[in-house]
Amino acid sequence: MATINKSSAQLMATLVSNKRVGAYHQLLLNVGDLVKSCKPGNFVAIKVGGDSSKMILRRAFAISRVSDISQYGGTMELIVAPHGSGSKWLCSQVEGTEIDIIAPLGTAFGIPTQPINALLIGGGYGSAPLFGLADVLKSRGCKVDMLLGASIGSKIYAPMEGKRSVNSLKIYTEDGSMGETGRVTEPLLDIIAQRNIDVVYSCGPMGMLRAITELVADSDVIHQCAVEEAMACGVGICMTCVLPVKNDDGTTSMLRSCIDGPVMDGSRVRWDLVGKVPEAQ
Amino acid sequence: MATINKSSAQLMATLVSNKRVGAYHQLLLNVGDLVKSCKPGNFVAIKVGGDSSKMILRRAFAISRVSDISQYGGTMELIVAPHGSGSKWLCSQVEGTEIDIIAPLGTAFGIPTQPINALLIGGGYGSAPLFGLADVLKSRGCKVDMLLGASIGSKIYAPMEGKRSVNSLKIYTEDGSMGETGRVTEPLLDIIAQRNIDVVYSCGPMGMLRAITELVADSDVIHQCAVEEAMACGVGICMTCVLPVKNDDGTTSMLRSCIDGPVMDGSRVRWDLVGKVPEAQ
Amino acid sequence: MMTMPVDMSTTLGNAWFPHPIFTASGCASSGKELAQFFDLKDIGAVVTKSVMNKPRHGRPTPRMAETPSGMLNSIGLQGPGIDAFLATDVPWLLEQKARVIVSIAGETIEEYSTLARKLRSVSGISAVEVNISCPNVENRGMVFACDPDASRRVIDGVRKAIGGELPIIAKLSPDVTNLPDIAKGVVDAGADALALINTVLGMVINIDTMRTHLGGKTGGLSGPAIRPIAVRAIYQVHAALPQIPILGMGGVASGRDALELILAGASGVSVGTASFGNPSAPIAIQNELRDLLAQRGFTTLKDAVGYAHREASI
Amino acid sequence: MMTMPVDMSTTLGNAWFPHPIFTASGCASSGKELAQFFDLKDIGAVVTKSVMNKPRHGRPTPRMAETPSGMLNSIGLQGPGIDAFLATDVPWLLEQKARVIVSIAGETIEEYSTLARKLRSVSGISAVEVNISCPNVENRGMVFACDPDASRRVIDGVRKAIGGELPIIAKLSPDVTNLPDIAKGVVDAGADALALINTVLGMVINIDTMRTHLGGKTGGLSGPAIRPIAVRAIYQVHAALPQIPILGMGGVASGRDALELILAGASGVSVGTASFGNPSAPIAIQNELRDLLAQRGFTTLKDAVGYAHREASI
Ligand SMILES: Cc1cc2nc3c(=O)[nH]c(=O)nc-3n(C[C@H](O)[C@H](O)[C@H](O)COP(=O)(O)OP(=O)(O)OC[C@H]3O[C@@H](n4cnc5c(N)ncnc54)[C@H](O)[C@@H]3O)c2cc1C
Ligand SMILES: Cc1cc2nc3c(=O)[nH]c(=O)nc-3n(C[C@H](O)[C@H](O)[C@H](O)COP(=O)(O)OP(=O)(O)OC[C@H]3O[C@@H](n4cnc5c(N)ncnc54)[C@H](O)[C@@H]3O)c2cc1C
Ligand SMILES: Cc1cc2nc3c(=O)[nH]c(=O)nc-3n(C[C@H](O)[C@H](O)[C@H](O)COP(=O)(O)O)c2cc1C
Ligand SMILES: Cc1cc2nc3c(=O)[nH]c(=O)nc-3n(C[C@H](O)[C@H](O)[C@H](O)COP(=O)(O)O)c2cc1C
Ligand code: FES
Ligand code: FES
Repeated sequence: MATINKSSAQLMATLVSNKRVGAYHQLLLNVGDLVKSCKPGNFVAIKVGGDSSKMILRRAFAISRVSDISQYGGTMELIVAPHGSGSKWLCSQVEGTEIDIIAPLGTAFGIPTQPINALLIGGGYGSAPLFGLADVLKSRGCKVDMLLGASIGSKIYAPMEGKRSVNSLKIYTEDGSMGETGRVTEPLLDIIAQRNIDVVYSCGPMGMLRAITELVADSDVIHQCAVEEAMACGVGICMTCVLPVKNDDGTTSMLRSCIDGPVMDGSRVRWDLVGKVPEAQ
Repeated sequence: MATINKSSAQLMATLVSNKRVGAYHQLLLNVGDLVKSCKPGNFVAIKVGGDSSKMILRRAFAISRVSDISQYGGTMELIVAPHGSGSKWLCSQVEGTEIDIIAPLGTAFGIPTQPINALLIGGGYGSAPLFGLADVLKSRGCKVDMLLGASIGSKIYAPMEGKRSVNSLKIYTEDGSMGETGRVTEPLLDIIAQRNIDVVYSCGPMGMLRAITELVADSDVIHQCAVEEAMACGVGICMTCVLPVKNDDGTTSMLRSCIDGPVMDGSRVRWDLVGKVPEAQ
Repeated sequence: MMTMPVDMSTTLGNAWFPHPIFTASGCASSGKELAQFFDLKDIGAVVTKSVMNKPRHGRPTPRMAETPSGMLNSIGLQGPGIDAFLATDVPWLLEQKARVIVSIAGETIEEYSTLARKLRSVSGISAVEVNISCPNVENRGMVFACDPDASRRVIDGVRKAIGGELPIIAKLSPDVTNLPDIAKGVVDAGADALALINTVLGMVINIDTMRTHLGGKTGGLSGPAIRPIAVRAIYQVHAALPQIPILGMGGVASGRDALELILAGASGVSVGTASFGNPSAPIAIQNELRDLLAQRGFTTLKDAVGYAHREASI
Repeated sequence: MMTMPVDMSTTLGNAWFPHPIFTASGCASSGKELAQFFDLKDIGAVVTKSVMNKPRHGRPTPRMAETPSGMLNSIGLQGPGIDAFLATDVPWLLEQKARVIVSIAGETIEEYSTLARKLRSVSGISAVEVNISCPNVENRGMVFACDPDASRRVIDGVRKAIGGELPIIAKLSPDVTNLPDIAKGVVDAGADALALINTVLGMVINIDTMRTHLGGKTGGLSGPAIRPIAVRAIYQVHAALPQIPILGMGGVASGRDALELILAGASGVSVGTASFGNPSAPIAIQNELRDLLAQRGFTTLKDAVGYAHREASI
C-alpha cells in the first residue's frame, strides 16, 4: 500500500559498540533483518535524549555500512560527530542501550549496471556512506577512486578495512595535518580527466557539493550527491527539509530532501536558490 | 549574611548505592561534610532527568538519615517511592552517577532538652526521617515508640538497624498484609495514654497528619508534623508550597512549607483550610 | 485488567468518525507518507496540509528550529494548489478508505470562497477545515484569525460557497486577546466546529549568526511546550460555546495528553508535531486513550468530552 | 581562550546598572532567600515580587504544575502589602548593597497610583516595575495589560503619582493580539522602559481527578517552553520602538538564552523560573553571558542589544 518510506520500520536497536574514532564516534547498532533493505545513501532517524527529553525531534545520520555477518547478527554502522545536544547524547550512550530508530529512509546512490569509473568524494563524516558504496561498486566491477577532505586530520574518517575496497585514496586537509594541504575540489578536474571518471558520488557539506556540481557542469560526468538539510521528521510529512530542484520543463520545485533525497542529481539542484525561494510558480 | 537556607549548599553528590527495599528505593549519596548540617526533618531538593530533561523543577525528598562513618565518607540516605517521571528517573540511576542536590533545606524536628516520651508515627515513606530522629531522641535519653502504617506491606519502610533505636515498633497495614489490619490512628489515643506520651512526631500523607492533630487536640500532647506540599523551588522564592497556619493573634497566614516547614506544629496548621484561602486579611 | 469496550466514535458537526484521533494539518502531508507506519483508515480522519488555490513554494529554509519541548516552523504553505490536490491526493486517500478533512488557506476572502466552491463538488470528503491563521494581503498582512471581522467574513464566504452539507471547522489562532470572541464570530458566520489551536507565534535567534534563525524570521511554535496553552484555549471556548464541537490540538504526544484535551472540551484530537518524532503516534495515542477511558469507567468517549467543566461532586 | 573584558553595564531609562542580569518578579521573593546562593549585589538588581496595597493571601493550592520544559503557577499575588514591604524588605536589600526594582500590582487604577505615591518617598530604589497583568476589578476582571486603554491609564496614573525621577518599567502580557500597540500606548503614557514578557495563560487538567489541576484553574506558563514567544515579543516591540529599553524575560536558563533575548532587543534580562531549578542561576547566567559576548568580540553589552535587527552584511 505504502509507496513512500516503503521499506522503513521503526524499532528498538541495541547499541552493540561505541568507539571514538578521531573526532567522531563509530556506533554499531543491532538491527537484525532490517540490514537487508538498507542501501548506500539511505539514512536513519534516531530518537535522542531518553524518555523525559526536551528534544522532541529525531536526528538524521547516514547509514555508513551494514553487515549481515557480524557476531551480533545484522548490524548498522553510523559515524557520528558530537555536534549539539542530540548527537552528543547519542555519542555518550553505552553499549547495551536500546536506541529508537527509523530506517532505512530516503533515496540511495544509483548503482550503474555497467562497470564504470567512479570517483567518491567525502567531506568530514560525509565519507561514512562512501565505503559501503565502494563495496557495492567494486562488486559490480567498477573502478573506485576516493578523495576525502576535512578541515583537520581528526575529521577525516577513513577506516582501514574501507581502504581495501578502493583503488586509490587521497586525503586533503585545510590545515595540512593529514594528507595534502587544501580542499578536495582542487585536484578534482585533473583526477576526472586522468582517470576517465564517469560518475562522481559525493557526500559532505553543502558548499562542497555545490562546488563539485559547478566544476563538473560542463562535462559529461554525472554527479550524485547526498545533501544535508535540517529535518524535523525525516519521513516526508513536515516540509522543512526542502531544496530547490529543476524540473524537466525548466521550472523549479521545492523537493523534500528526506524522501526525494538525500541522494540527488547534483546538476538538478539549484544551488543558487538554496535558502531562497524560487520566483512564484 | 543569609538568614534563610543558611546552611544549605548546592553540590554534585555521587550516588554510592541504590537498592530496592519493598516498594521503595534506598539511595545513598556521598555528600561529604554536608552531613554535619543535616538535621532530622530537613529535606533535599534534587535535579532530575539529566541535562536535556524537560523536567525543570527539583524534586523534594526527606533526608532519611546521614552518616559520617560509612566507608564512603559523609553519606545521606533517601527513601524514594517511584511515583511519577522524576522520582522514577532517580530510582533508575546507577551507582556512580553524579546527582545535583541542594541540602539541607527546611525546618527540623524540635529536639527536647529533657528526656521525654516520644511517639513517632510514619505513613508510607514518611517513616524515612523518623529513624534518624529516633537515634537523636534516644541519645538524649528519650523513650521512643514508633507506629508505622501503609496501605500494603511493601509500603512499610522499617529497616533492621532502625528498629534497634526504638523501644517498640507497631505496624499497621490497611490490607493486613503486614502487622495489624487498620490505620495508625486507631490505637493512637490508647498508646498515648498507656505510655504517657509527651510529644508525637509524624511524617506521612496530609490526611494522616490532620487526623493525628485532631486526635491529640484536646490533650497536652505536642504534635510536630512534617508536611508535604507540592514545591516548585524548595528554597522559599516561588510561594507555591503554602499552608494556612494560625498566628498568635488568631489570624491565619499562608506560610511556605519549604522554609517555615516541612516540620510544623500540627496544632497551628489550619487543616480545614488546606486547598482553600483564608478570609481576606 | 478487565475493562469494558469503549465507544470511541465522535462527531464534528454532521460528520461522524469511528475514531477520535486525527492527524493535524501540515503534519501528515497528504497521508501517503504515513501509510507505511499505520493504516490510515484506523484513525478518525486524515486532515490534509492546508492547500491554497495556486501552487506555492512557501518560505525559504531554514524552516525549522527545535526549541525546549517544541519546535518552530515556517513552511509558508508550500503546496501543489487545490486542483492538483483534488486530482491526486484526495482520490488516493479515499481509495485507502481513509476519511478526509481538507484544510484550506487563502490570502483573500475571495480565495477562501473559490477554494470552497471547488470542494463543493468533490464527493467523499468528511469536512473542510478553514485555516484562517494566514496573512490577509488585503489588510496589511494582518492574520485573518486575529481580526474578528475578517474571520467572520472568511467563514461567511466559505459557508455560502460550499452550501449546507459539508461541515465547516474554523481553525483559530491562540495569538489573540479574546479567543471566545473570535470563536463566537465564526460560529455566527456558519462554522459547525472549531479547531483549536494553531501554532503560537515565536522566534529563535541563532547565537552564531546573531540573526533570526528561520528563513521567514518568525515561525509557529508547536509541540508539548504549548499544550497548557491549548488546554486553556479549549477550556475557555468550550465554556463559552458548550454546544460547538472542538477539534483539539497542541502538543499532544500521548493518550494522557489527548485525554487532557478531551476533558477540557475537545470532541476529537489532532496529533501534529508528535508524528515527527514518532510517525505512528496517531494510532499509538488512540490506543492509549482508549485504555485510559476504560480505566476511568467511560463506556463512550462522548461522556468524557468537557468533563472537567462539571462541578466536582463532594 | 584570551578574551577582552566586556563592559556589562546597562541602563533602563535613567537607571544605571553595573550588570545586565536581574531576578524576575515573583521568582526571588524579596531576595533574602537567595542570599545564601550568591551575593545579591553582583547582579543588576533584585526585582521584587509584585506587591499590592494591602496584605493578601493569594490563591488556593495547588499553585503549581510542571509542564514540558515549563511550569504553570497561580500564586495570586500573595504578599505582605506595600507598607510592611517598604518597612522591612527594601531596607534589608539596600543594606546588602543590592539594587532594587520594586514591582507593584493593583486591582484598580487608583491602587496603582496609591502604590506609586508610597514609593515616591522611598530612597534607594532604582526603578519601579508596574505589573499590569492583573485583573481589573472595575472592568469585569479583564486584565489591564490586555486592554490598551486601561494599560495606558495605569501608567499615566503611576507617572503622575511618582513624579519625574524614578524610571517606570511597564510589564506587559504576551496574551494580546497586538503587543506593539499596547507597548506604544504605555510609552506614550510615560513608561521609560518595558518588561517583556509576563507568563502566558495556560491550564493543566489532572487526568486522575479529571478537573483543573490548579486551585485557581488557570495559571501562568513560564520557563524554557515560552522562550520562543519571549524572543518574538521582544523582537517585535524593539522593531516598533527601537529607542525604548526592554527588560527581557521568559525561559532564560543559560547565558546562551540571555544572549538570544539581548540580540532580539533586550537591554537587560530577568531570570525567573530557572532560579527554581538552580538558585544561583542569575549569577551563573551572567557569567556565561559575559563569556559569550567576549567570544563574539563585543567589548560592551550595549553593542549587542538588538543586533539581530541589523541587516546581515554580505
Ligand atoms: C540525511 C542526513 C545525514 C546525516 N548524516 C550524518 C552523519 O552520518 N554523521 C553525523 O555526525 N551527522 C550527520 N548528519 C547531521 C546530523 O543530523 C546533525 O549533526 C544532528 O542532527 C545535529 O543534532 P544535535 O542535536 O547534535 O544539534 P543541534 O544543533 O542541537 O540540533 C538542533 C536541531 O537542528 C537539526 N540539525 C542541526 N544540524 C543539522 C544538520 N547538519 N543536518 C540536519 N539537521 C540538523 C537537528 O536535527 C535538531 O532538530 C546528517 C544529516 C542529514 C540530514
Ligand atoms: C518535604 C518533602 C519531602 C518528601 N519526602 C519524600 C520522600 O522521602 N520519599 C518520597 O518518595 N517522596 C517524598 N516526597 C514526595 C516527592 O517530592 C514526590 O513524590 C516527587 O516530587 C514526585 O515527582 P515525580 O516527578 O515523580 O512526579 P510527578 O507527579 O510527575 O511530579 C510533577 C510535579 O509535581 C510535584 N509533586 C508531585 N507529587 C508531589 C508530592 N507528593 N510532594 C511534593 N511535590 C510533588 C513534583 O515535584 C513535580 O514538580 C516529599 C515531598 C516533600 C515536599
Ligand atoms: C510543520 C508544521 C506545519 C503546519 N502546517 C499547517 C497548515 O498547513 N495548516 C494548519 O492549519 N496548521 C498547520 N500547522 C499547525 C498544526 O496543524 C497544529 O495546529 C499545531 O502544530 C499544534 O499541534 P501540535 O503541537 O500537535 O503540532 C502546522 C504545524 C507544523 C508543526
Ligand atoms: C511562581 C511565579 C510567580 C510570579 N509572580 C510574578 C509577580 O508577582 N509579578 C510579575 O510581574 N511577574 C510574576 N511572574 C512572572 C515572571 O516575573 C516572568 O515574567 C515569567 O515567569 C517569565 O520568565 P521565566 O520564564 O524566566 O520565569 C511570576 C512567575 C512565576 C513562575
Ligand atoms: S524532514 Fe520532514 S519532510 Fe523532510
Ligand atoms: S517551594 Fe518555592 S516557596 Fe516553597
